Amino acid sequence: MKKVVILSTKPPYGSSINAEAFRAGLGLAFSETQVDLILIGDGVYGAIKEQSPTKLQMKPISEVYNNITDYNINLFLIEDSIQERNLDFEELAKANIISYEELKKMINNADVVLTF
Amino acid sequence: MKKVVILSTKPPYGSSINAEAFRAGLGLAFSETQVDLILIGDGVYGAIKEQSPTKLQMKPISEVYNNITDYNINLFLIEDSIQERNLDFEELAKANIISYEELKKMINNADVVLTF
Amino acid sequence: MRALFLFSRTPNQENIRFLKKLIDSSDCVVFIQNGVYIAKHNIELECQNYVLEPDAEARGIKINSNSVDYIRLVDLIMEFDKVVTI
Amino acid sequence: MRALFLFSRTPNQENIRFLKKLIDSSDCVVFIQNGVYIAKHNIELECQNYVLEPDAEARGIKINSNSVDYIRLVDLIMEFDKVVTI
Amino acid sequence: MEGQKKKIGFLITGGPYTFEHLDTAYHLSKAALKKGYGVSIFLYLDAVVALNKNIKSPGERHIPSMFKELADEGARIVACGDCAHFRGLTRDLLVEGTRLTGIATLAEIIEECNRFITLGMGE
Amino acid sequence: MEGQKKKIGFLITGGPYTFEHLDTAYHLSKAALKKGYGVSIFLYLDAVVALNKNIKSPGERHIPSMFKELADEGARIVACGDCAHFRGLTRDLLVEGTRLTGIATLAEIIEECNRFITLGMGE
Repeated sequence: MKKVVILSTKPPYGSSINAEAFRAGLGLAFSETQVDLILIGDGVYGAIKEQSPTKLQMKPISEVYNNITDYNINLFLIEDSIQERNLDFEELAKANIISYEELKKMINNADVVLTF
Repeated sequence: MKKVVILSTKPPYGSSINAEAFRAGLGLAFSETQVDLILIGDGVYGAIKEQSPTKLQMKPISEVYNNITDYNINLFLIEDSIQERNLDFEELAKANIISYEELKKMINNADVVLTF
Repeated sequence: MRALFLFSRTPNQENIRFLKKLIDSSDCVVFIQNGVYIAKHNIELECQNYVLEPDAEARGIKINSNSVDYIRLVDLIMEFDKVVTI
Repeated sequence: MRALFLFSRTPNQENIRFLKKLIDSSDCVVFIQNGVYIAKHNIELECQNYVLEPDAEARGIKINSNSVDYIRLVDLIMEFDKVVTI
Repeated sequence: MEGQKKKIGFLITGGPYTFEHLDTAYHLSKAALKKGYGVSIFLYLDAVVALNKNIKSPGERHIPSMFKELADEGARIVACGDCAHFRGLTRDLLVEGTRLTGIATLAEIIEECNRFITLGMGE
Repeated sequence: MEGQKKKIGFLITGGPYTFEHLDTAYHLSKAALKKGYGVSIFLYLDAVVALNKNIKSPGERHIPSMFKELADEGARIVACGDCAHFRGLTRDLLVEGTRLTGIATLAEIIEECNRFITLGMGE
């Protein structure tokens, strides 16, 4: 099976693209593709643990990132993206924190890269 | 009649938003609203005179900006936006070049501001 | 003429610089949608400014003060002379 | 593994910085859609790079060299090991 | 009196489920109606898709019903007819209480509203 | 031989007329087909609207016909069924030669294609 890296670049609300990147990854993982999901740029906002969009009548994407091991998807966050946005590591879901250099290596080793 | 200022912030292709901002302005001008159309940020790319999207099977929005006086719309370009993008004034459609300070005054004097 | 600015995009250096150029002390800014991430940055604005609470809560962004709900935002919309979205 | 990067957004300091972090000398970048405005900036990249000619022509952006058409872009897509859109 | 009621107008461009602008407009409109203001909404570009009554959104909010609800409460909900044609939205698919119009109606709404708000440049 | 033909796959998310991604995919697909490559296209999010045969685009390119043309030339054109439901696109409105599927089909396309390209994060 192919190795797929998904770059998720958009914030978790405002648009549904962050959630739909996850949904695509979930479907691919279900089809036994190896999926590495990378929250990068504004995508890292998705990893904030305590999201509560009930007043917007939406579902919290944080629930999936908080429980990502349930989904057979590996979750990665870009360290620079977190720091540029003044986020604390403690307020974020548990995930692998990587540098751009490590991202470059993952892209090198991937068969396919999807960007959302 | 009300005075409407339209802020057109998107480049002329890639999305149809720049063209649709003009189309909205055209419809308003036709309904005798006073329309000031301001190309700002990436919107100033729309003023490049010699656009030719025939290979994309699209129409050149430059045709309307090159002939804006036909449409009863006043066209303005933000000077800083032009300079930040390294555009030459000679390659742009004839329009009023204004500063942010002048834009602020126009917003002050407008009844309604539409942003695209 | 006092304007209410609705700031709806993820704040970055460029769009905050743009905002600062357009406002003066009699204006008001409300950060909505992805604009609420402004609370993570230390930005001083020369006019009153608020964050839309349901949008901040959705995103897990804590607001100490200066938050408004939809009802209060409608009040502000009527209180100022015009609304400018950026 | 050599990657072909498709750069489709209006270039600005942040996305160009991001691009530079991801490429190395064996990669290739093709600027498409609003990425073609790159030609207005003086950017040095450490790998071969091209501009998609129909997208540049549409926007009135003159390219002296390094332009590709759709056919040549398909060749590049096949020549490199994978395609990364940014 | 109806004629003296203050009104808020909206121009929305972002599409349903893809962008949050229709949601923001809905919640603001609910608050405005609650306070006794009139509401007029002009849907432009992808936002017109929000009025398609064939939308099925299992497990999620149903945006066409939200706009029907606003119409039921007295809001005027119209969508750009040209934009609808370009997106395959035909008149028979429109959710009840809404209709297709032209930019002339946008001009009319701008003229009659005390405040006017655009939402939706995408992200 | 068909089985050995090299293939290019696409995932498109930007909607028709609003964004240029469907156009870029069309032109690249035409070039790929001309060179003898296979083409598979998965339409996701707003891009599914491109297959609505009721789209009328007077004076402009007709995007549903462009995708029908690709299908006629042998390209596989599929769209995410869930995305279609959320946008009111029903099966009977699909342009000829295209169909609704699930993410499993995206997995299949990724597996069978030699190169895979995403287009369309919006602007």
